[in-house]
Amino acid sequence: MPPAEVSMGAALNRALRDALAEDPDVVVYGEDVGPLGGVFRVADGLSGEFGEERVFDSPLAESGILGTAIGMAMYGLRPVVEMQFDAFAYPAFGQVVSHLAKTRNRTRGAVALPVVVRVPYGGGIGGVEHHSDSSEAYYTHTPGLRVVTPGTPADAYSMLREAIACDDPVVFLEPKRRYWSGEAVELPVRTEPMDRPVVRRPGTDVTLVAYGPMVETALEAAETAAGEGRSIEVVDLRQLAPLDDAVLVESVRRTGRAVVVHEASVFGGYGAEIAARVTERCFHYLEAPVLRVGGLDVPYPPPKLEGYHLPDAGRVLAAVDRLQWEAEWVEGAR
Amino acid sequence: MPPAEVSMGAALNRALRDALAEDPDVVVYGEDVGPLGGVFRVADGLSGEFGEERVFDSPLAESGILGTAIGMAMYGLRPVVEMQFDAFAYPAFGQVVSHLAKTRNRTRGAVALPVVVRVPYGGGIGGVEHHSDSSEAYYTHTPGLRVVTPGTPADAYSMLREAIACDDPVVFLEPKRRYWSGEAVELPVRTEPMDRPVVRRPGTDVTLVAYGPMVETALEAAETAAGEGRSIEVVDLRQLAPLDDAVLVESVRRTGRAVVVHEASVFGGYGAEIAARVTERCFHYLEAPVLRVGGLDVPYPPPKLEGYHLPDAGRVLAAVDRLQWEAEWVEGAR
Amino acid sequence: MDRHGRRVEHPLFTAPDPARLADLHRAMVIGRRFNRQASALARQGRLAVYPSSTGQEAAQVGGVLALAERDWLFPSYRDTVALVARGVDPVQALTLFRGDWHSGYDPHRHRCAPQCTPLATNASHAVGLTYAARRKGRDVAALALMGDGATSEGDAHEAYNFAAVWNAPVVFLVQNNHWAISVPLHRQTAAPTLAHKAVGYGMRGYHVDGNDAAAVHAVVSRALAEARAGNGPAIVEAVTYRVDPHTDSDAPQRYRDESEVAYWVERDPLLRTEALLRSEGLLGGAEETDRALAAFDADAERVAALVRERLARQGRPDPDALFTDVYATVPPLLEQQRRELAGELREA
Amino acid sequence: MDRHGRRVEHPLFTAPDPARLADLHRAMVIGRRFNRQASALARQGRLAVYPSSTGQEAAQVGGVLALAERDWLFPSYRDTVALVARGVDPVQALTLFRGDWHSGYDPHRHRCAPQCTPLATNASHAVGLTYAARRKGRDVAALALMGDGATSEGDAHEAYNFAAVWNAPVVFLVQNNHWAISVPLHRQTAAPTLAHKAVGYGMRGYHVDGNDAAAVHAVVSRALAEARAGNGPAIVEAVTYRVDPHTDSDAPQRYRDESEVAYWVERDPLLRTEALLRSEGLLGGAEETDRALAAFDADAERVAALVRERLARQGRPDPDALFTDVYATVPPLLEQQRRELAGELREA
Ligand SMILES: Cc1ncc(C[n+]2csc(CCOP(=O)(O)OP(=O)(O)O)c2C)c(N)n1
Ligand SMILES: Cc1ncc(C[n+]2csc(CCOP(=O)(O)OP(=O)(O)O)c2C)c(N)n1
Ligand SMILES: [Mg+2]
Ligand SMILES: [Mg+2]
Repeated sequence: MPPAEVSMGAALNRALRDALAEDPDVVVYGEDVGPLGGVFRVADGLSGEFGEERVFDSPLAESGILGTAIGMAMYGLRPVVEMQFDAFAYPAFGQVVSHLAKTRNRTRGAVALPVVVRVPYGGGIGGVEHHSDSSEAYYTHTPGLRVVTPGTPADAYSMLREAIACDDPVVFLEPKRRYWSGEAVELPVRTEPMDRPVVRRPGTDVTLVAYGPMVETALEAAETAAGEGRSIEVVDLRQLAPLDDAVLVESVRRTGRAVVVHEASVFGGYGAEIAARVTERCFHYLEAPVLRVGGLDVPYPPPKLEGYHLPDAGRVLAAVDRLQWEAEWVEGAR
Repeated sequence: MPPAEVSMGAALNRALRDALAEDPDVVVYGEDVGPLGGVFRVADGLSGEFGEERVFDSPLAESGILGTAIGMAMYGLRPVVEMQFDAFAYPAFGQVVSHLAKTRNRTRGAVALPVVVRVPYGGGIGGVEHHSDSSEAYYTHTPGLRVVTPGTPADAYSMLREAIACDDPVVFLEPKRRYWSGEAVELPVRTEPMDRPVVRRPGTDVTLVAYGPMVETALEAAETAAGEGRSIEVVDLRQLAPLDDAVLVESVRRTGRAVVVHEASVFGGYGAEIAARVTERCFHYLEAPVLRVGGLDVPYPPPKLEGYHLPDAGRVLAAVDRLQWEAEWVEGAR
Repeated sequence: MDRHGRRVEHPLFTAPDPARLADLHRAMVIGRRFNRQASALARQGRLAVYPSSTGQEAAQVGGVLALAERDWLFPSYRDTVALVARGVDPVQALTLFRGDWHSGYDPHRHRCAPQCTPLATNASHAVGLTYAARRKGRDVAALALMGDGATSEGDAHEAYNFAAVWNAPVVFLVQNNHWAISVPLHRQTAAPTLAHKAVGYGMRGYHVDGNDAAAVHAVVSRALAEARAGNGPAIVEAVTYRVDPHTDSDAPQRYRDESEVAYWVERDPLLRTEALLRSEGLLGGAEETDRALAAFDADAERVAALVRERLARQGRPDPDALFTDVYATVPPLLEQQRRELAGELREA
Repeated sequence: MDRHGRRVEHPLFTAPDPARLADLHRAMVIGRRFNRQASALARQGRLAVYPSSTGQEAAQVGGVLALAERDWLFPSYRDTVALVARGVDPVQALTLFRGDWHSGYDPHRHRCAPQCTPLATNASHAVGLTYAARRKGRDVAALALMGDGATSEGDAHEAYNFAAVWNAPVVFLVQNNHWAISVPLHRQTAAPTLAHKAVGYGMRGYHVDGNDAAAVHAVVSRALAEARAGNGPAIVEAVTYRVDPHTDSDAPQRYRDESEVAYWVERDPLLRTEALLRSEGLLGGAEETDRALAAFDADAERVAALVRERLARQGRPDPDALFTDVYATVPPLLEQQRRELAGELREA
């Protein structure tokens, strides 16, 4: 019998449950993660199962949540805290940048902070303002943080387990529009270590770099392209920072073309790092510049307009088409 | 008689003074900007001159400072607030991203927020931890903010005047290590509009892109290179976001090579945007990949080690040397 | 008023006069109907979301009607009824929740800030605004609305403190509806009341029955008058209850007992003002009263019908709006994205 | 004690016993000498900066000596003397201000968090730590140090509130030294005292003469005992004064009057404990007392000499340290930067 479909939300829930069961030092808290199980129900049933000393609602204050988690980690717990939505993590930004990211370094390794900050992030769910930000660039530019984001339910499970077991602080970005995406998988599952990108779909003509919510979109684009005779390789980055670029560089050197896609605004987005780095490391292999597909450089739009902002397979393929497949292109561009 | 030397700090002070004198809606406040004149004395003498209704110390709370400035701007004032140091602006991050940057957009233009947020930023002054962050990437990735940084005293004066007069919110990054850098200039002065990069020094072989504290460093590198027979063009970006890339693209298409330099950590830094964008727009003109020179991907180091972190002219020139001037280089890289 | 709508005098606060009591009741009737209508539209998927304030109408209306025209209101997402009571077009007030745009009314026209989603962040805006008004020589006070949960945020603290130190004419009206989504008050604070928080800022704190529109109005009016007179800002805690789910996508059965809701439904704020108006004959004789109340109901129905109809008629927002108001003028790179999107749309 | 070091009894608080009073005085004598020494080194450019706590030794020492071994201390940048009193190596305690590294001691060894620069952010760390200790079945309390200015930060509020709601055994010791750099207290708060802030969290607030080491010790001891007993956290406001500039690069003449400093210098905390020890003969007869006090001075001189010498001897930190503790293991891209820097250094 093939394994049942598991949604990403259910995989995350199971990961929390298994971590709580295996390690008494794990605690889960934040806004509404107790009896309600979180507004996305990722903590569903956990406070009932593990008691409210281990899974509980805190006062409504993100900086306080982060700060107390730091204190707990100093004394040997492994707190997993939830920021209810991306934009509501900003009040905790000072604690994240000045303490969470730096404490190991400040103390020359004497104090590790194994804290996981779960952040439902990104758009596509028709949320009103402040409920759909893609904030990864703020964290990936901050040395000392691990920033990871799963693209599939199996990765969601495995990476969250790994994040909780990790001695570094992890910003765990959950692509909220994919909470309901399913995959047939037997849990518990362990996938590749989270610090390594994986090739989600092999291809030969162009490397499509994606992560989190855009992995599904990238695969959809690759599927469509395959029908049109173009072979797209999809690389899922998984751990955005610190980045291990080996898989990526190898892929682009092979295909000679690359597009990076994310939901966040393009300007100063994480895709810039990928484009700059890939170009630097693969310059003489590139047939065309690395293109970026992302959100518009505007505040996240209201629900009825978010479709114009968010990259879809069509936009990805349009970018692939611009990768100078014809020699004339080069001339035209001059 | 040639004009006297003016330091960047003095130029900023004069800009505040002139703005206060010309427009009764301008108010200046923050931590210690009253009688003390700010810890860098940029507000020196202003509270005495304009009274403590217009230049004053607020309670010690950055989010409150930003939030009240937003309210003031809603009612027609033009608040200029100071965040005492880069890292101490983080507690205000939520107000900056969710309100300051978005209010014009949220209200479809009905509410403009002409707020200037002055942030002494960057390192090089031997400051202990949290006093030397380069936080520009956090702001430049946030649509709705203008992010500017002057590289010279004349620009400091002119851009601050322009920022205060601007109807958009401006994050005004002051390169703190350059407060004491002088230039012979007659104040008041008006330089190029702040939203346009300028060529600080013309050259033919390579474009060196810099801003804020690194403008001086870039010019120093160019000077040294000139002695060695290499002609470096220095572009000072000035307004980092929204970026007008015309000058930059024109320059790189002409020189065929580019290096971008900043103090911030390279990974996910602002330089990635420049490298990605320039590559995309100048791909077939490039003789070599656009290289980035920046801080290490580590938390800002303690004073005695900051010299290893901060780019200097030597590192810039080393990057220029790696720009594949010899044909063999290409072969070696494969 | 007591629980049953009988008048109770208080030595410090002046009860609203009969006309004002009628206004309060009318605004609540409209507010309640509006809440019902909007909740229905959300269930039908015609609003993206709606955070209903059913049960809290007295607190919102009582507070808002205490403001002068020139004063400013700083509402949260929960306070659409407050906006309607302030005179904002009910359809424009729903723009946010329709998903057409982030805010649908002109803040300057009604002196209402956009509804604020990030908790407690609007409080310091209110403080700053009154500072600016004072500098411009205008006698403007502000009412900042927030929930019980929001008082835990650092932003609430900073705003309270700035207000007190600057002696700003701001009243912070905290609607303590007992829940912050699923989190009960005792997990939010250990203070005896939220009004006690005022002590730590050197300002006045008032604790008022938030289901008594007359009392809320009297207390907020007095707090505003004191604040205007230079006697400092205040926190007014209005004790009320969120009868509906947090929003239409909430699951309150997971965290609270129906009996708690029933307890509060019995204490419905509308029943109380109606009882007072009737028992004291403030709208005239029994027949006149019936007529007046029926007119309120009719007004409320008209508002609901208007909302239904105009919402059904409205088309999709124009995507070009995405680009026009990010900055004062559209910068070059954004202009390029605008052209690209226009091109995409033409092709599609 | 009164201003002149005469004993004053208080019905609620127990004065420290003679041995403890001697300890307090000794620690203050060392602390004062340390402050002088470090300030001198800063003036000579041998420290990057030093925020002296001259005048505040009683508040720091009184608080710290009230802690049990197993308890934790959460100091700010101002509290190096507190660290020394806690037993941290004085040279390691200066690592931050020497500019060698961000923190120089092992926090676990002395149960002292790294000195905290971003204001008030350490307060919630203290709350979290005690939560963890309780979960692990350990009876650990924490003392979080902050200044008067820091109480205005949202982080202070959030930490107070978490502590109260969680009933955490934390005492927040606020050293009200009247200034936050150049900003006087009345621009920081309109509250009658900073201890009043406790009311809004439902916790106890104590207001104590911060230049009276015995009083600070007694009050913090009691607050810690109450907190341990499950009676909740507390704010202790210790009223004291920052006699020196904010740091060596400050210009206090711009914002405060010398006469104010003189007023407080007269109320020097060291003079008071010394007067008490002498007048009550707590160190023995006059001669014994002189001898004991001279021994304290000698200890202090030894500490100062040690600091001078060891600081002079230390070399520059190894740049390789930049890379080793950013993550648990050095990730590939950082390893590459490490190699590049090593190459640069070899070439140079
Ligand atoms: C800064 C921030 N954090 C979290 C949220 C998510 N959130 C929305 S409403 C809410 C509960 C608010 O409770 P309360 O302040 O009591 O207001 P109520 O909804 O009861 O009116 C939460 C946690 C938010 N909007 N802003
Ligand atoms: C979040 C933050 N904002 C600003 C600063 C800059 N700063 C350092 S000390 C200080 C004054 C602090 O005053 P107080 O809390 O009274 O402590 P004291 O220095 O008097 O001991 C300021 C504004 C900071 N360190 N952190
Ligand atoms: Mg509530
Ligand atoms: Mg102080």
